[in-house]
Amino acid sequence: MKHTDERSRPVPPLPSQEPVRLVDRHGRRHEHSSFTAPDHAVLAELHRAMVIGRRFNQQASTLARQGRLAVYPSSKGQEAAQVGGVLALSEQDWLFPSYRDSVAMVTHGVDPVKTLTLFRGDWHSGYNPHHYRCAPQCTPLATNASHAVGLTYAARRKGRDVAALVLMGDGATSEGDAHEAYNFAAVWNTPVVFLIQNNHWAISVPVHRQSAAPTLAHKAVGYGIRGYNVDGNDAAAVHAVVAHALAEARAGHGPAIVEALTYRVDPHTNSDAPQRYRDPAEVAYWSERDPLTRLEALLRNEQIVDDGLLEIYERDAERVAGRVRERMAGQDRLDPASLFTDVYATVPPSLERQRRELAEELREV
Amino acid sequence: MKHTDERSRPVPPLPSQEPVRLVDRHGRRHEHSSFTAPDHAVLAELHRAMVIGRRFNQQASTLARQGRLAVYPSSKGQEAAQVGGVLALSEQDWLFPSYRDSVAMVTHGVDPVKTLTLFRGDWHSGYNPHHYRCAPQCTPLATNASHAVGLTYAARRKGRDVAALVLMGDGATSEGDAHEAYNFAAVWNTPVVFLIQNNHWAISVPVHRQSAAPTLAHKAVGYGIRGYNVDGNDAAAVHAVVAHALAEARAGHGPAIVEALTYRVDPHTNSDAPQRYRDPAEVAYWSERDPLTRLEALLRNEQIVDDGLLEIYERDAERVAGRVRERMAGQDRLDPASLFTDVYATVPPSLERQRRELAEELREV
Amino acid sequence: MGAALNQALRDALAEDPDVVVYGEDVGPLGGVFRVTDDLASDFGEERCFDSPLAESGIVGTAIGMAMYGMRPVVEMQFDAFAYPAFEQVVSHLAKMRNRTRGALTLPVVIRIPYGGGIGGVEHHSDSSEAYYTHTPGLRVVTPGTPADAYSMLREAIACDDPVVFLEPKRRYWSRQSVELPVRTRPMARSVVRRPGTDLTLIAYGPTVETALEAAEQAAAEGCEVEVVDLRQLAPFDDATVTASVRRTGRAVVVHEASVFGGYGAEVAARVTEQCFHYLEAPVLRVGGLDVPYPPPKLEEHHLPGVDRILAAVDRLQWESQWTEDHG
Amino acid sequence: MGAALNQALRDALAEDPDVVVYGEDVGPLGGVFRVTDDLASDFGEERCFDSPLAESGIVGTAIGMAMYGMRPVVEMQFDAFAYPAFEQVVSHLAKMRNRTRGALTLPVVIRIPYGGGIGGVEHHSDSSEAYYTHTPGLRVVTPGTPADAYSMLREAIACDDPVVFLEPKRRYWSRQSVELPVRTRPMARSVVRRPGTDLTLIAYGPTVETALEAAEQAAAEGCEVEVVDLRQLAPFDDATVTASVRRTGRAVVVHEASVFGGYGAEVAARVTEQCFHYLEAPVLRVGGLDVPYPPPKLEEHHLPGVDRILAAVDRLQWESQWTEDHG
Ligand SMILES: Cc1ncc(C[n+]2csc(CCOP(=O)(O)OP(=O)(O)O)c2C)c(N)n1
Ligand SMILES: Cc1ncc(C[n+]2csc(CCOP(=O)(O)OP(=O)(O)O)c2C)c(N)n1
Ligand SMILES: [Mg+2]
Ligand SMILES: [Mg+2]
Repeated sequence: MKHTDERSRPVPPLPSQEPVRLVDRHGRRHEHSSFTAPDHAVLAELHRAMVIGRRFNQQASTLARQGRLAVYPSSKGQEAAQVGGVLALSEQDWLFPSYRDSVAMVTHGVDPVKTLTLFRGDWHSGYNPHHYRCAPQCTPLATNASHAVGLTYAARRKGRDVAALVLMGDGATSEGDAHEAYNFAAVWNTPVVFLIQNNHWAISVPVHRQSAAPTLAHKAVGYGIRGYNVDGNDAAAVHAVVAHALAEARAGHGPAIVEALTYRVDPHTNSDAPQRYRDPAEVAYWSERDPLTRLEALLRNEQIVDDGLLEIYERDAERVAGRVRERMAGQDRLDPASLFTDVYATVPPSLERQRRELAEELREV
Repeated sequence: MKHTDERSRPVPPLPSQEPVRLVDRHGRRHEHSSFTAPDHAVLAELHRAMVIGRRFNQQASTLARQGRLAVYPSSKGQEAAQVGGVLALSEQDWLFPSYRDSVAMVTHGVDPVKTLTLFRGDWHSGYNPHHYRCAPQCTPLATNASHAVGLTYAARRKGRDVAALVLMGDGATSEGDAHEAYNFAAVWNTPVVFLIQNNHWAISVPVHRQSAAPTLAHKAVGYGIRGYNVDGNDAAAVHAVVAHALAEARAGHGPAIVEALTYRVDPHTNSDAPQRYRDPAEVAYWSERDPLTRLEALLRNEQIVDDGLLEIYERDAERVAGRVRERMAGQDRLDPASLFTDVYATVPPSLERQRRELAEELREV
Repeated sequence: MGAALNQALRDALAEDPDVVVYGEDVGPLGGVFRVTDDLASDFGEERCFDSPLAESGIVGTAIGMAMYGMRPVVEMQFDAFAYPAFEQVVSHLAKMRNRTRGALTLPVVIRIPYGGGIGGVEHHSDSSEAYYTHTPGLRVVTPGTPADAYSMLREAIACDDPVVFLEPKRRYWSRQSVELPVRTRPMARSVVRRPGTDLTLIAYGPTVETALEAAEQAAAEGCEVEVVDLRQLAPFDDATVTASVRRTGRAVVVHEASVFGGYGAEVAARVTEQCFHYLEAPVLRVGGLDVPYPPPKLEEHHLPGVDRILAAVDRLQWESQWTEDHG
Repeated sequence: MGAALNQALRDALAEDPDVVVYGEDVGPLGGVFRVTDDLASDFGEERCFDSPLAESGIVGTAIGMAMYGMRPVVEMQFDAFAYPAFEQVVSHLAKMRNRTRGALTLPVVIRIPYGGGIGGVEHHSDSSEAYYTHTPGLRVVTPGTPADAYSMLREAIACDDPVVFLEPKRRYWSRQSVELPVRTRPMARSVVRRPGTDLTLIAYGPTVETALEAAEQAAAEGCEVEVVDLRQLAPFDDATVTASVRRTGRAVVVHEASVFGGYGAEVAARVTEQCFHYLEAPVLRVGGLDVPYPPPKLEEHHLPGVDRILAAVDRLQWESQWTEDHG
């Protein structure tokens, strides 16, 4: 009988509380029984993306300080989690970022300037999501997670092999929407990996005030899916674990929750006051575990890259930063009439009237 | 450092997938390594409450069929879960029932007639929650779970030792509100036991379409709290497990999720059409596992009760049913003016105007 | 009108493989109102199926499906049970096209059985249209007749905008017979359901039938009432209503929701702006009391019935008198 | 006004041990707008603390606390982030007293920084008052001055009804100085902020200051505008407004929310009902466009500024002219 069979679902393997680590903080390889580091080319690519990401974070933070961006939520310190997760995606896969995931987006291929449209205040979302297979940056926490479930469900229905990576913060896991998305993904068995960047803080609220769980990855148990803990400052480990989870998911073995333990080194945004809630010693502790230093050490130790290549990475990063700077120096002409287009498929008469009125107002000024 | 300590929270013991059972379906005691059946007096009391509950379910279903109740969601088959849970409460504890938990409420001491006010359509909630330490029956699924967390939090702040039992269905666990309540309870460490009556169906939707979890009790892991599986048709086991969970919770060891595996034998409500979605064989299967038969067999086997006492229980049940019948036969005078009182602490002028207008309308008729 | 809605879903499923119908109990049970009756068995459970019980998740996944080219039609079991999805509806569904400058269109239909009059216990009779109509980016429609139920649901499913499709649940069993398929006027346009010269009764959804009854009774007393059925509440094309009120000079808006801050306020304010110099009296609103929806045994006092409408009609005639005497 | 709100919370915490303040980041950080600055350190984290990040849970637990005699004051970090709590607000908070015939009273205050004008990115500038004012059982209030911010918040916390306390976030930094504590008029009453004879400007929250500026400019051009600050939006005591409009014969309502289905519709409809025969022209509404709240660089076109208000004032004068010529 069905109702008895249901009870025989196996308990998925519990996530180990010890995060998967493949490279230690001194850049030495670390053995792991289940995961192996990606090959040299990928390791180099991870590092290159982090170098660009770090520079992008710096540049955007500077622009925010200068008032050229309305706001910028920096992910300095979290580059490994973002880059490691995104580079594990296949070409056809989608990314569902939050506001803190500009580096992930840039790595995923979104035009760096367009990732900043939201923060510059020109428009809400600056790019065509279909073009980049990247959903709009999401501000209402945890709300885009169910979109990823729906999108991958639709793709499967249309016979396409599309998986999705959802990026969310530790704080976002407290929202009901996170729960509903995990559950829908599990019940519908859609290929989604939920990558929780546990950066220890939700603005000023420490993670132990969000959850009493052994780890956030343990939430997976309650949905009958797999959970993984990974050292979020080890790009190789994040890549290996997310790649594995994506492969499992697309093979039909279910979605997964991956918790990447990392740290937000910068303030929440440029208008935050972290001295009010956290000890500078904590920042220092984590700065010693910087994801870039670590991977660079490995790459140098093992001669995967040399000074020349590292310089090229730096130059690539500078070019991205320069392009962003240039574009932000100017002022785009924003047409107020654009407020009325794209509210509906066609502009309804009532809005047409408002458009005319606004045009008249502006003529009068 | 705090952020590293946080990771060392222990994994709570996993719920066993085998539900705790203390009395088998033939009324024989069943050994369990951690739980023991309550004493004779409690066993007798459990049975008495179930006899009354069963009769109450029948009576209310009849009244609904006769159109004297607008609707009645019967819990026939679930009496052990409700009675077992409620009788484990201490005198000062609160109950947070859903619409299906009339039997729990009656057992908790709420006037049986007043539990039906909602279903009769006279008013939304028929009793003073403070008087019975029983929140209003809750229709929007999972929404009263966080109320229990807040209430027990407030009680602790006021120095009172109050725990709460929240009753919810398998379907309700899919709602974001269930998640948020579990999480708040865990983080605030409030003495709440969430008793999930997994009756296999959420109206027409089977539980395997709600969740892919090994058991619903496994959800506890993701909140860092304890989960228990219990045979929901074994009143002794439900009582033992809920009593244990309550004791742990009030001792400060955290809230718990208890999944009671049971079955809704009647339709969802009197207007449901179960033949559309479930196999009658399933109902037959569960009817053989009836909670009343089972406990009665034990009580008789062990001579805890005799025919005389059982007859008294039946008479008590008849008296409750008779009282309900009588009160439902009449028609209460409902004063339309009562629509306006208690919307606000005092009737605002705008409502006063509407009250006058309605009174005039009614005079004219 | 339940049968007409069922047929509309059926025809949409048959025509367009991208249409899917899901929600709570819409599969084998056919929904608690049986609007999706037999769809699961006839089209297979790939096309019509039960989802987990979580409204925010239902709307959220529908958004994701629509991002990938599907046309999901989801059901909220009752009006008040759509509130858990409010954030998804307001912050995503309504705004996605605008946020992305048209790159993402979300052809999602949210079907919501709404309103009272069926003896439902609390939380089963809310009229929530005002929450949605105040949210730019949503189309909010509600049919008043079975023919419109069919035609407007087809149009809603074909529409590239997200549509909140409010089904007046007490009209599910309406016996008005109708030949299907049928195509009525585009949903964006209001229609005059009954011509009249003395006063305009503005109604939508469940109150259309009530307004027509009231108009009949008023006619018996010599007052010719025009009844306008609004159909699409937002965006609102006020042309039909404005033309009518300019002719009749008097108007009453009727809805079930509480009057305060209700949709009728918008209609009254707008009609007044457009027709001020034609009005003989203020536009009146007849609707629910400003109280939580009452229990079944008291709901008759809340719902705007024929008598309450006629009282407003009378009052307006008296008011017009006043204008003639003092104006 | 931020400082006045902080002082109000401070004084309420000091006076009543049942008051607690919680929400996201209200503890050590003092809230993202610093309204709860230093409360956690001064009163201890038993009295002012950070909760998990889940708005429905925040309101739900506040309901439970209030059931047991506490007076929770919770903060939603921004307007749009209150939507996850919508079901708790509408289906429980607003209805609990009514459901239980007064046995349960819920003295909960939900503080919501609302409205635009601070260059916030999407979802950070919504004006959501219409959603709440249409929900019977809630008191919805919004202060327009620092003195009112203090006095009304104290009154809200002491009130036995649930109060949605809307804080006009762009006025947090208002430099108007005020001696605290202060007691202003009871929040249920509107006040005339500036007397005038020619026209009534009706405003609330963030638009009070804008309306006063517009009135100054109009005065320079010889038009004496009366400004009414509504303060408590629901339940609405229309006595002050009605008296004013009966005197001036012309009215304009100003708010930031989209005009369509906004709170201004209720005010316009109601004032018209009460004052029809005194009105020289229709009540006009000046508010946000019927579009999703724009990005920072375009928000100036959405927000009703002095110019847009003055244009409406002009139009009404022209309309009155029309009445005199043709009326
Ligand atoms: C639904 C919702 N509630 C509140 C907020 C306000 N808010 C923005 S960021 C933030 C903290 C998020 O923390 P976390 O999820 O850990 O992400 P992080 O910022 O650390 O990357 C809060 C409370 C929001 N954006 N959405
Ligand atoms: C928020 C919400 N959504 C939908 C409903 C409609 N509804 C009433 S009962 C029910 C099924 C509930 O199933 P379950 O939680 O298993 O409880 P049971 O009825 O089996 O006791 C549904 C969907 C509701 N009451 N509340
Ligand atoms: Mg975080
Ligand atoms: Mg169930």
